Amino acid sequence: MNDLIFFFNQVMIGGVVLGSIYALGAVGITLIFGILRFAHFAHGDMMTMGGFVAFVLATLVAGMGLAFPLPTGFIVLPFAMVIAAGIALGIDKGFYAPLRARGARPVTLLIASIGVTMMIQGLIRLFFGTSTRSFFDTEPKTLIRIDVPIEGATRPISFTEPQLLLVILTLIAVVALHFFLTRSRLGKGMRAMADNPDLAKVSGINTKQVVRVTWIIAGGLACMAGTMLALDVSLKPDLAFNIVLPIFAAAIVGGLGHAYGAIAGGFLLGFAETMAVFNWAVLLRPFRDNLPEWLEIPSSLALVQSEYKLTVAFIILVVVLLVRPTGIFKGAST
Amino acid sequence: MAVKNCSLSVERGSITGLIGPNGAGKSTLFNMVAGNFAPTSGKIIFDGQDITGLKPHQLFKLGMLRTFQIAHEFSNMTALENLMMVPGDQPGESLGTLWFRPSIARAREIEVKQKALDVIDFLKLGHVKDELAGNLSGGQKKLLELGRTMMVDAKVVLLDEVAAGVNKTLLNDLAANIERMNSELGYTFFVIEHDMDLIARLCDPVIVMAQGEVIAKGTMEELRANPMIVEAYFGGPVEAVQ
Amino acid sequence: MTTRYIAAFAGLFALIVTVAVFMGTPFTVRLLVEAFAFALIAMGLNIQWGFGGLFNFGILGMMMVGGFAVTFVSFPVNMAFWESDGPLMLGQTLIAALIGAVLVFFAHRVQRFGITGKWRGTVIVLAWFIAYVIFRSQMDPAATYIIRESGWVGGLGLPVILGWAFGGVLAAGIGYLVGKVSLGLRADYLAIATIGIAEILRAVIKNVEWLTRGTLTVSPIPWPVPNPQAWQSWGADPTTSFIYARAGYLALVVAFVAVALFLIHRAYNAPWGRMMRAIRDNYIAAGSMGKDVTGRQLEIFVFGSVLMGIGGAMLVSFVGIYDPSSYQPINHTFIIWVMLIVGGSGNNFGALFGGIFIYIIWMLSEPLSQALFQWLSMFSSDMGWGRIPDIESRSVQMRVFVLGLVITIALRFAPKGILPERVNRNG
Amino acid sequence: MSLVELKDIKAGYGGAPILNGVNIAIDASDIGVIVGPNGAGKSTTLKAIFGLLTVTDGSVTFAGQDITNSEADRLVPMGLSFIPQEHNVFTSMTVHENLEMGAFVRRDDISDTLDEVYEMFPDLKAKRRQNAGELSGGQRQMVAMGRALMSKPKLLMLDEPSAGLSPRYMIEIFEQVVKINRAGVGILMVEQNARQALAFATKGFVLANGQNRFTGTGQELLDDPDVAKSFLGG
Repeated sequence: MNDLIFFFNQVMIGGVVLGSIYALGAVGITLIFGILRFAHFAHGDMMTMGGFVAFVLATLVAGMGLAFPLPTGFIVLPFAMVIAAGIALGIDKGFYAPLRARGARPVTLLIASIGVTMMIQGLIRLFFGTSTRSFFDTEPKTLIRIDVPIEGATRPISFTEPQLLLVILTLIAVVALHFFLTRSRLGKGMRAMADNPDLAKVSGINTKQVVRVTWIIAGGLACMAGTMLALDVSLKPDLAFNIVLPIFAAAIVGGLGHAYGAIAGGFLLGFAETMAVFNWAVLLRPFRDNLPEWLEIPSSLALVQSEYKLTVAFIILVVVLLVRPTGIFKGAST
Repeated sequence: MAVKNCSLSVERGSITGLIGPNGAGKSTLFNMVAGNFAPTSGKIIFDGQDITGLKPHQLFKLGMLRTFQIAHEFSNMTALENLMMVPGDQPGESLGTLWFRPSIARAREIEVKQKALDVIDFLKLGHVKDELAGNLSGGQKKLLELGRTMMVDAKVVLLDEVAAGVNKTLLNDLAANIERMNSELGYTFFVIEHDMDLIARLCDPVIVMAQGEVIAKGTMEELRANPMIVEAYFGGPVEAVQ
Repeated sequence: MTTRYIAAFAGLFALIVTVAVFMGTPFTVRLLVEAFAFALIAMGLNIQWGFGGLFNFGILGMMMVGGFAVTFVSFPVNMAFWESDGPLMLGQTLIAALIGAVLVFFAHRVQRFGITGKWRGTVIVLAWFIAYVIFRSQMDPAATYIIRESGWVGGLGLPVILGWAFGGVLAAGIGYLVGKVSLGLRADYLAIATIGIAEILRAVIKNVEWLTRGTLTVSPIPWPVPNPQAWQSWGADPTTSFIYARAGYLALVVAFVAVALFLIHRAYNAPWGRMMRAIRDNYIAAGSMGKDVTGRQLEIFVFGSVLMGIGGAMLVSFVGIYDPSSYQPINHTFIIWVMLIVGGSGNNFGALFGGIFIYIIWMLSEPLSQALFQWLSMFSSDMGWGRIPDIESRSVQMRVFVLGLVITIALRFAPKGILPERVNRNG
Repeated sequence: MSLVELKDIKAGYGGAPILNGVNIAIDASDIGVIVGPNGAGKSTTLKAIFGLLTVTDGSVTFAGQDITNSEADRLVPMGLSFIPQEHNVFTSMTVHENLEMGAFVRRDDISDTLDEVYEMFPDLKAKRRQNAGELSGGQRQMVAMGRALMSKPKLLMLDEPSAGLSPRYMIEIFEQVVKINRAGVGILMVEQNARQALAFATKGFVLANGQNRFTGTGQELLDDPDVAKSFLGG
């Protein structure tokens, strides 16, 4: 029984947490792709930047001696999101808007976003150095343990408070975005622009406003994703750059432009990664005594070595691109 | 499914028209014949050879060429280059020849250029020959499309709404040229068109499609006399609204 | 237009002379060797992107493959490996891989036996899984054995130039496979797919310790021309020996670049280049005009990859060490894009210029930003605010920032680059 | 005072100017039709009115107000509406949502206008929940017209509404244009099917090389032997 709980903690919880992170990042990428028609590579570093903004705020708040029942990083999140949205608007105004005004192609914007990635990375390391930081230097990270009321189970199901908050927040964010896009006037205007920018303009939709709203939402979501990721693990300058590709993979697997698809893609990749590196021998061990002599369970039955964990996402990405490039949800439109 | 149970034939040396209401499946049919996508079932025979599922570039080698309803110009190349790229037997397209026997490539290039200049003159596009094709007007792009078909000696040319966006005076020139290519050079044309004057002038026979099926075939006079087709396709005269 | 070329290259020459005056000749020659190798890679990207419009963000993978190739070919033979059971076990692994490949091959053709749709998909997935298990069952013990008995497989001890050529060939092979699977994708998807494949390659090369020694690194890798030690044994003093040796290396690299430039330029200004631009502009129309779009795109992708592989190999044998973990997207993929965009995509001389120019900027930005930070730090301590903590590591990060700034500014103010693509106005 | 008036418009996409002094005046009761050879600047004229390219010289006035180089999101509330030639529906949105987008600038109740449009194009009502991308060319043109009418325009501009349509649909579209005009909406359209369009035009403009060549009523142009010879194909 303990082996099963171990499996649950490792694969199920691990997968949900990882999947939520991927989904939260992928929602932003999907949105930008839908409206502005380009793969915004700098989204990963906007996440990292959002994490650092929240970190600075949390440090300030902690410096004032305030204490909350929830992690301080989570409490300051709304404020950090506002700041991050502002920065996102600034980035657009400074680097992307002039290119769009000239009618640049999506690939040009993608290359520009790589320039932005490098600038954000440089600045973060310039100001914060290269060291790893934690939101929980001054307060404890609450661990939630649930005992399983089954005989023979001594291990509890365990996860942390930030992980729980992360999953809840992800679901809220994605559902809210979906309703915004399908029900609200502005949301429909955004979809119209995603569909046909010229016609949207001709219809009198203020496309500049739509773009602004897109960046506000994307910046806010990136900040949320970065902060929650930093709360779950720790804060470092290459926090999200390392996972920006799996996040793209999640967005593409789920179908670009599709808010719910981001969740599906994120969770699919999250589970795929945790399952691929899980040592399945653990689950076979209870049957050790019932097996015939010649069949010996190897000590490691993981599908791939843990060094290749991120590679799993890339392989799924490449396979999905080849077999079904529109993603499992047939995306490309919200 | 845009096209179903569709059987038709185009005779060698004819100018066959294809008309029908919007959504009848004409363009889908063209795209299948031209190899842009394969039919789910059925066969396409060209000159006695089964060409079902062949790629466009393979069909080009067999002598089939098409134009596009919405002009597909090479926008970052000059009008002249747009034509020069068309001929198939260009040794200069192989790296080996270029690097090791460049003189062969050069000799052929002179011929290709002369041919392209002739076509440009014919289309009265001489003043924009060095302009990027992307900067041409919609109608000029359509002319360029037609010009490409003149760059090679194709057996069959599929014309997808050449008249749309081309003014009538120029269209008369084009029609005359199509007729000349047909009678003197033996080109076969298969034409989708909504301009009934042009169809009436050029095409015999005319095939009518509706809802993915062929519903009639005959000369233009025969079709105009068919009340069912008049109802489904031609409608009443526009003067009626005045 | 010609004045623009003269001005650009004269400016570049002046910059190089200035660098030589301030940083010394040995440093400058080293800088130029690497700059020309990067220029060769930028020319490879120009073929793929500038001519063909193919979005390759997996340059890093091609460079790594080239580096591996030259390491494997030119490093001395490891007798411990050849005398052990290692070769035999690798042979078995190869057989296992072949069995797996055959299995997968037939699984992809099961529709001949009337298995279609979902069942065919299931069979294919199953076949891949079984092939993977068969392969791993032979590979894992072989890898463990080789690492235990002989460290790694070692090299072949062949001439370095052969290694460079093999780098080109291997990169061509990888380029062919990458192109074969991903060239049908739209531009931005292709970018993501190539990054993904490059990252897979990177993870594999980093972790197959038996073949590449992984993070343990391989050195010293021999030079194709006499190295400084050789010159010293012939009586040169250390500084001169470095200049002579590196100048020899530079001559070789420049010769390669010149030949490549000549060949590419001839191809580009011929019907070949015209056809490629046509495919880039509108592949549907190009297909209908008789051009084999898939085949030609593959040709161009492989052609570009060859140059990237050779460039990657040149860089590795020059530094003499193969360290898979030193490959980073920023230094090996993004910087090449900066070079091409700033130099002028679609223009071979633009790629050459951009490659050399940006590499010099990149290398100079380190000492320059360090100097700047030292000065700032002194200023702040003079003002009584104390020194800036860890200025060394922080100032290095400015390089990345500067690179990002350069590319965004270039895109905004000179989107076609310093030497833009030329329109062929007379056929 | 004309509803819309163009005075000596010069405009282009940055390179050589495409319009070199175009004069057009349309009243609310007019159906104006612009014809001319390829590259004459017909579509460009419509785009210039709608602020989709930069007017370098001359002025555009609408109902007495200067609207030269105004952005579309200001023009639509004023009562201008434009139907581009291609890509004129939101393919991933339903017919109903397409119409809603046409009324994007309106803050009042749009249900009456919706009913009017559905009455005008009964085909669309049946397909209101369908994505516009799934419709045939003629039906799309109807969605496009419906969308343009949702903003309750005073002036409707159409760029080759009959391009790619069968004669039957062409007649239907032209009939609707006339009907819309009778309801008090000024019409300005570009057409290649010049004879048919000029037949019901109250004002015709022949452009060539970015300049007015002939101006008159539709019938006058049809009767003019020079126009017929040079521009209507004899």
